[in-house]
Amino acid sequence: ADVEVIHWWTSGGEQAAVSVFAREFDALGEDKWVDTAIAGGENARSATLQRTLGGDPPGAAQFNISRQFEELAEAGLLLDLTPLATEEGWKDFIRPAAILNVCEFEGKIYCVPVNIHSWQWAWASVPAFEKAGVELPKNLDDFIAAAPKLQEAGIIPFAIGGEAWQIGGAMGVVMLSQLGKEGHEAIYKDRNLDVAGGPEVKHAIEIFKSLKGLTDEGSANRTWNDTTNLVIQDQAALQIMGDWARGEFAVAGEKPGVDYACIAGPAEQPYLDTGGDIFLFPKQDDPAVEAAQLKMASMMVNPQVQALFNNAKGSLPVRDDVDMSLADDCMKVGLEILKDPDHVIQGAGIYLTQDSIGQLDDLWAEAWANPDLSVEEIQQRFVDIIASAE
Amino acid sequence: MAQLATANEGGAVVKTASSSGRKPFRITTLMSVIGTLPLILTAVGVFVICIIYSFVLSFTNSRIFPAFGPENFVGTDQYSRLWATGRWLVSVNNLWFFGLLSIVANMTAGYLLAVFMDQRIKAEDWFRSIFLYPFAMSLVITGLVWRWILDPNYGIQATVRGLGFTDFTFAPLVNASTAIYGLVVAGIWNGVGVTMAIMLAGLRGVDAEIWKAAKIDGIPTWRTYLFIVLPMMRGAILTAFILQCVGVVRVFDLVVAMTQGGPGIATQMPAVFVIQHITDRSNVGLGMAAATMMLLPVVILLGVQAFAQWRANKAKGY
Amino acid sequence: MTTDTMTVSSGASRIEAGPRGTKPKSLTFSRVGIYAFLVLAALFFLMPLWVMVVTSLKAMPEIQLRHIFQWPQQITFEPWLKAWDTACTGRDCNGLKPGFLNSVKITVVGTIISIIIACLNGYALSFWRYKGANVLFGLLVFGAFVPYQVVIYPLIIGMRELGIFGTFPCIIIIHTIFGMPILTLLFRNFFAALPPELFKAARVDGAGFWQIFFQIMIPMAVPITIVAVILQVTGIWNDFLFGTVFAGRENMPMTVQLNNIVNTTTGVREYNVHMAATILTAAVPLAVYFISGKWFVRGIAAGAVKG
Amino acid sequence: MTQHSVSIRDLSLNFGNVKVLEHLDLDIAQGEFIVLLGPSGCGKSTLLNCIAGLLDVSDGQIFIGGKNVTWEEPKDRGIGMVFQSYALYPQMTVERNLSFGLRVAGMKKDEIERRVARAAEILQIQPLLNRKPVELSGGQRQRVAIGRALVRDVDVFLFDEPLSNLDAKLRSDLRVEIKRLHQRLKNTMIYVTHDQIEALTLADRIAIMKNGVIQQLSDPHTIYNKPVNLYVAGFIGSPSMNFLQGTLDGTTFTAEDGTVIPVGTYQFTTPVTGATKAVLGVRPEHVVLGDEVARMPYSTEVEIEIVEPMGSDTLAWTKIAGQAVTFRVDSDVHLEVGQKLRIGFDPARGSIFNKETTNRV
Amino acid sequence: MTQHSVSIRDLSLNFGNVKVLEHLDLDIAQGEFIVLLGPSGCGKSTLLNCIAGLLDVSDGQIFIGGKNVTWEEPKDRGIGMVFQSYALYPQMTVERNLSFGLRVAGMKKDEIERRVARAAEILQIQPLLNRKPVELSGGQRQRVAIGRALVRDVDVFLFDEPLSNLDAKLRSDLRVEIKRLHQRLKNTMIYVTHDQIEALTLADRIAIMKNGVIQQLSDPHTIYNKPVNLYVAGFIGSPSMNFLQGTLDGTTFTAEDGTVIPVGTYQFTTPVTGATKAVLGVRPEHVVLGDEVARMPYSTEVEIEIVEPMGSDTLAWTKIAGQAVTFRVDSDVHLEVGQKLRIGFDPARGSIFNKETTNRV
Ligand SMILES: Nc1ncnc2c1ncn2[C@@H]1O[C@H](COP(=O)(O)OP(=O)(O)OP(=O)(O)O)[C@@H](O)[C@H]1O
Ligand SMILES: Nc1ncnc2c1ncn2[C@@H]1O[C@H](COP(=O)(O)OP(=O)(O)OP(=O)(O)O)[C@@H](O)[C@H]1O
Ligand SMILES: [Mg+2]
Ligand SMILES: [Mg+2]
Repeated sequence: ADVEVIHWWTSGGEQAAVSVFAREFDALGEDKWVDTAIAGGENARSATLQRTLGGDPPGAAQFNISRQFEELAEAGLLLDLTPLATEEGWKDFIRPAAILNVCEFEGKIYCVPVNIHSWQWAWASVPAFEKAGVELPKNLDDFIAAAPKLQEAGIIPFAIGGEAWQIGGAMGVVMLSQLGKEGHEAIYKDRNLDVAGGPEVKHAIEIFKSLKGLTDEGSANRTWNDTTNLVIQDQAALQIMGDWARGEFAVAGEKPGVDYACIAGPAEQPYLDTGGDIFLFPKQDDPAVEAAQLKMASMMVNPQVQALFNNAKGSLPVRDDVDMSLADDCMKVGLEILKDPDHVIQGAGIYLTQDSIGQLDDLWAEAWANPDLSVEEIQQRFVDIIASAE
Repeated sequence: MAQLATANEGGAVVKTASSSGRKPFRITTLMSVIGTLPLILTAVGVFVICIIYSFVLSFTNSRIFPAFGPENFVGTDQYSRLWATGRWLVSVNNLWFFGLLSIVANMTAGYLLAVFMDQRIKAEDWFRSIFLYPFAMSLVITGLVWRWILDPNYGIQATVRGLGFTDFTFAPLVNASTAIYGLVVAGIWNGVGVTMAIMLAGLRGVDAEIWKAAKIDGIPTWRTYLFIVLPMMRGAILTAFILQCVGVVRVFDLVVAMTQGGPGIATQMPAVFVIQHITDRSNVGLGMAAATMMLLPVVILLGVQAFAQWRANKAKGY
Repeated sequence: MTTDTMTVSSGASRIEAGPRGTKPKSLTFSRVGIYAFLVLAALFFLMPLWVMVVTSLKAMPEIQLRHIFQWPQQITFEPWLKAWDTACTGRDCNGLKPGFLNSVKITVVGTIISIIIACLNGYALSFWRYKGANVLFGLLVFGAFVPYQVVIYPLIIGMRELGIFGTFPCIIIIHTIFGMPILTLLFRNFFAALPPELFKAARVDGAGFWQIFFQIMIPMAVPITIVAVILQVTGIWNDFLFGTVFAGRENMPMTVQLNNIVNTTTGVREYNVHMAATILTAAVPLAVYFISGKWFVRGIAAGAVKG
Repeated sequence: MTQHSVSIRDLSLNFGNVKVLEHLDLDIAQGEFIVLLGPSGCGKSTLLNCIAGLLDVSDGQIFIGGKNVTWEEPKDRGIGMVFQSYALYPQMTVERNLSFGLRVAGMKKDEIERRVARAAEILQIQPLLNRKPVELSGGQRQRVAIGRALVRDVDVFLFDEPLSNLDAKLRSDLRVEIKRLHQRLKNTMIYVTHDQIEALTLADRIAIMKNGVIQQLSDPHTIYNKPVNLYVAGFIGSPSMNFLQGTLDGTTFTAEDGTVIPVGTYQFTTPVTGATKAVLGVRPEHVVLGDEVARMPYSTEVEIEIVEPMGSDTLAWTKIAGQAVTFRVDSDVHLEVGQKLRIGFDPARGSIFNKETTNRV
Repeated sequence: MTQHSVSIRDLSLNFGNVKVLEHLDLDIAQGEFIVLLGPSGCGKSTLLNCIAGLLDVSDGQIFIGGKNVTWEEPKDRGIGMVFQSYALYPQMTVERNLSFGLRVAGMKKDEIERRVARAAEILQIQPLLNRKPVELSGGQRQRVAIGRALVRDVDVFLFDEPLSNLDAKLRSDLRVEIKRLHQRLKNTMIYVTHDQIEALTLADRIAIMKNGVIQQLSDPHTIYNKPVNLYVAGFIGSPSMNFLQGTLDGTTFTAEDGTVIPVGTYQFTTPVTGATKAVLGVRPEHVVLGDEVARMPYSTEVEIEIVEPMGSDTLAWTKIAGQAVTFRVDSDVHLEVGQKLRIGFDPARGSIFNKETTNRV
């Protein structure tokens, strides 16, 4: 049967990755992968939700790791993957374990994680730092200390695009670099307001505010890859961006360690969150389609497919036993960190509703754009959001 | 009246039946109702029901999907949260500011262009097409291109600096306090052609003799345009104004494509707020509360107008 | 030019000294000003198009130089071919091409149906007003102010109940609904400005609701129909939101592919391809504007200007 | 009842609260040419539209050909209608304009052709049949509009100011044509106009309307010479009737300044007792000068104030008893402003109205 | 040259290739009331607009008050103009309508007030000064429009069909008012109309135009009684002049059917030699019946075809020498369709035209 898949993988690299899935699925037999690409996660997710509501759901749909689909599961609109997962023993090989927990709702599994992306990376232009005569920073405090020299050398110290999600993401990274796993979980998971109002958060906000002074005036509305391009061209020294930025450097022919450096954390003690993409399978009337959906789910976690897919996508696989010989240095660092569960955290999106995440994004965006907001005020509002989060 | 009596010689006839009886149901009325069935369905079935639906939803804590369970009703919580949300307040302010500025600017520019187009110029067709074509472009594209042009590193600023004016600064989108002007410029670029066309049609509809009278009175052309002709174009102005209002209230694509509401939340708009909350932010209840608030001014305006009309009709005796 | 005949007589002309004939048209200051203003305005309006065209003709390395107003040093039509034919929009790498026919189909059918319905509405509201018709019309105009997204959920549910969600008729109905307020307003104003005698004459002639509509009113409504066509073609062609939700997979319009090309968030941004795709997508409404711009103004004069 | 072609009984029509027509009765005989004459806004068109069925009456009944048609559709009433703005269907040729109604009714093709040919022949518009209305002159358009009523082969023709949009010359030509048409077809015609020349020349009977009420319904001669009230007297006649304000006592009329005008020759319709405020009306063409003055019951010496030569006659403005009076003389008579001369008139040819009731006495 | 208020020399005007006016000359004396009369499209408004400076002439000169104003701005020509559509500024009160031009010219406040007050007094519009145009009747609007010309205190008034939008009654009232205004102000007036009654009653001299050429420029009496050509003869007079086609030989006119009409009493302007195709024109009011017939050089027995009572007179249609003829009789005379009677006329009061040149002989 035909299984229509909605996803937002429309760029060159993504397209290659999604083709792996499609090829492998088609190769399984009579079933067929029907591709519906809609650029922009927001657009694609909306389309999935709305079509599901309209009674014309796709056979499979890409989502981010988050609580966005809880309600779909609650409403019984999703195919229950538990029997398949039990049979194939997903719990045994998918790691870190947290990533599968995301798919669990009231004891049942409703989705398939297919890759891991982490936000906690800083990308530095090696020539830029050399030109300014400073060492590559190991943490953010180092970086801020080195910034004046970079500026003197005519280099933009900190590259960022002014879109809310870039700012929010970067702030999350700054925050985690200060809080560590414990603090992170205390705030988002346990809603500990003391920690939220504590000195680590305050320092994180201070760093965040000083980063603002290190950007260029073109940052407003700049897309993230245009921003990355500044680092590639050595006009800017450092960008905080998720591991997907690696693809940009690769395409530009840059070599890790020589032309650019990836700094996990950025901190001496780096933590990585386990964002990434998942697929869920809306319930269908046709049993043939349902069978095909299960086949597809199984295919997606298949080790060979995982290897091919993640190599193409430049992301980390969801299981250990895959061949990642093609991975570059940065990726290998990431894989290494992921092996230690103590350094793996769950993104805020797991603990908070999309609504609260959005409120945080708004807060960081406002704090970024409005220098008049004091650190105390920002922190107070942060505490308020955490307090009111569901 | 004596003459009338003679006209009435057949008075014996049905004179007693002074009433002509009930008006029979006309097949044409039925046809009219049938013919406007799509209208009825749309007006009642879509707009009324949808608005009521949205209104009811705004009292629930619906997240992704509309939820009407008794446990979902949360009273006016969404409204209190809405008005405590900084971003919403900024959005509302922005809408007024953006709306007023862009409508005024659009109408002014549209009228000005129309006036210049009215000077029996050569190549009128060309100019008209040039002013109109942006309307054919979707706002998404408009936003994208203007983002480029206003980008300090690519666009006008960079180009002028490249010419040697290294101090030249023109980057409205970068600054939270000026970004909204960037939106206005792009909005005008997109929509002023239609305003111009409407105004031009209005200008051409003005009685030629008014022009002659003004010339004989020795009234300078610009004063004639401003003080005599402009007040005569109520229909054209109203049409353009309504079109503008609809566009402003719904402004979404342009903001998303140009600034994504930034820098910070400086260019957030109510429509963006609503749409984000009912889609990605998964808080339909709050989104619907915001949508209801957006419709409020329109309801008030229409209500006032209907009331005024009702009063006027009553005074006239309809 | 003097003549010596000073007596009053008809026939012979006695031209005297001083100005005669047409006032010499020196290229006056104001004339120059008018053209200067118009040309400047035109440049302002053309600037984005210029940027788009120029960018679409450059190769990527040249774009990275960031001189967005500069004519390409080396013209390449590659981006155009790519945008049309080979750009990837997800797994399929067929460019904009596949959506084109869908867009045409949706636009043509949607425009025709929505205009017929709006025309019918305007006609009925002008000539066959039944009780409550004006209230209905008021509600409709009110609907013009509702952001689309607000009414999407109920519409989805409604379409689901009708069993046509995600089909071609569904997207047509949606476009008809959202085009209705403005179009109905246009047609109503147009018909209201027609002499009512025409309608009366037709009634005396025995024509009924439909006969008057089809045989008398539709042929008269050409000017305003052109305005409606222009507005509706632009609106439907540029729609993205309804296309993704209501059209169904087989009927996805071109804008979905354009969005996929332009709004991809990862990977290298091929601005030249983006611009080429943008121009290609806008080509149809642009053509409509350039061809019928003259009638647009006339049509507006016929219908929209009278309050 | 059957002898009446059109009968209107107790007709009322309101637009909302505005009463345009109130308790109006009117009977029109078979073949009669009735003209509805009145100032703008008096309800002429409204009445015509009610007869045609284009407006729903508020109360009352309408009979056409003896049949109660109050609630019939316009097409079933056996009427044809011609409008001021011609109301030709702009996108159809003349031939299709004429045949539209017949085709709508599903009439046979050869019958349609026959009728169109006949109408075209009557109206002399055969060469125009393939043109569109924009290609016609005003007069031609009006002829086509009449043709459209003609082909319907109906008993009653309704005209709503059919000639108002035409220039004077054409108007008088078409007026004659309509008169000829009526003589030839002999069907009932109801004709609305505010041009009194049209009314006087065309009508068998004229209905003078004011504020939705018929003031007088009579043949043109009576209307012109024996107007029933001040309104009709002032409305009909151009230049209009001269009115002298004064008091009537028996057979003497005393103008406001004391001038006495003997009105013994006047035929009173209602006996007047005692002194009554009255208005004496004299038509400009009934004022005489020269030899004839001697034969008039009343004459006086006046000074000419304005002279208006109108080609065939000349109009002079002067004062009698301190009140403005115009009189008409043959254009051969040479008058000058400031000239003094003697004029006179016979009250028997004038009209006297009670000032309060405004009715003729 | 200075004695002329307005002089037009060799004026030509083209719209592109269309020549509307060609080599037109016209001299208007100080204080004269000139009416431009002609059918629609003959160029009357165009000529007026040229004088006002609203159109750029193609060739020729225009003098106003002895000054060459060919290239002057309208406001500097010393003219005021009144339009058919009134052209009042709709959003301004009457007072501001009157004063707007003066205020724009920067005139002193008390002078403006004085002028407005004077104009309002002359036109009797004082109570209307604070109203807006929409609140005025047609006649009041037209008065305000005249007032706007009045306040400009100019020598020359231009009127472009100022009364065409009014109904008949108002038209004749305002006509008299304009006449009075002229008598009072004594300034030059140029008045465009296509209503011949207006032309005949108002004008000192009438210029009859056709296709941009002045056909005849004379006082109303001459125009009416001695038209210079067939065109003027047919254009002036309502009902229009009867034309009999025939041949003129010496003092005998032989109609086409052989009927002989002696025209010995006619005063020829140009001697005619030999038999010439000619047209004999007789005005309807110059046809007599009854006793007077005997005194006429020509009389014949005719049958009445149509009778049009027009209130003050009656128009009858018949045939003389097989050609249609109308004649006017007093309304007292009772005529019936089909009635036979004897009528006659005196060719001395008629006009004879050369059929080829169409000029009067
Ligand atoms: N649709 C309507 N709604 C309200 N009032 C109306 C309507 N139609 C006409 N009237 C009013 O009814 C009255 C009579 O109008 P009607 O058209 O019958 O006048 P009329 O005698 O034909 O005038 P005219 O000579 O200007 O045609 C007028 O006062 C007019 O304002
Ligand atoms: N702007 C113009 N362009 C081209 N032709 C014109 C223009 N204005 C007038 N004409 C033509 O010039 C001729 C004279 O027009 P004009 O308005 O002077 O006529 P008129 O005598 O005033 O007629 P009316 O009695 O209808 O007002 C007409 O044939 C008209 O078609
Ligand atoms: Mg009427
Ligand atoms: Mg004219």
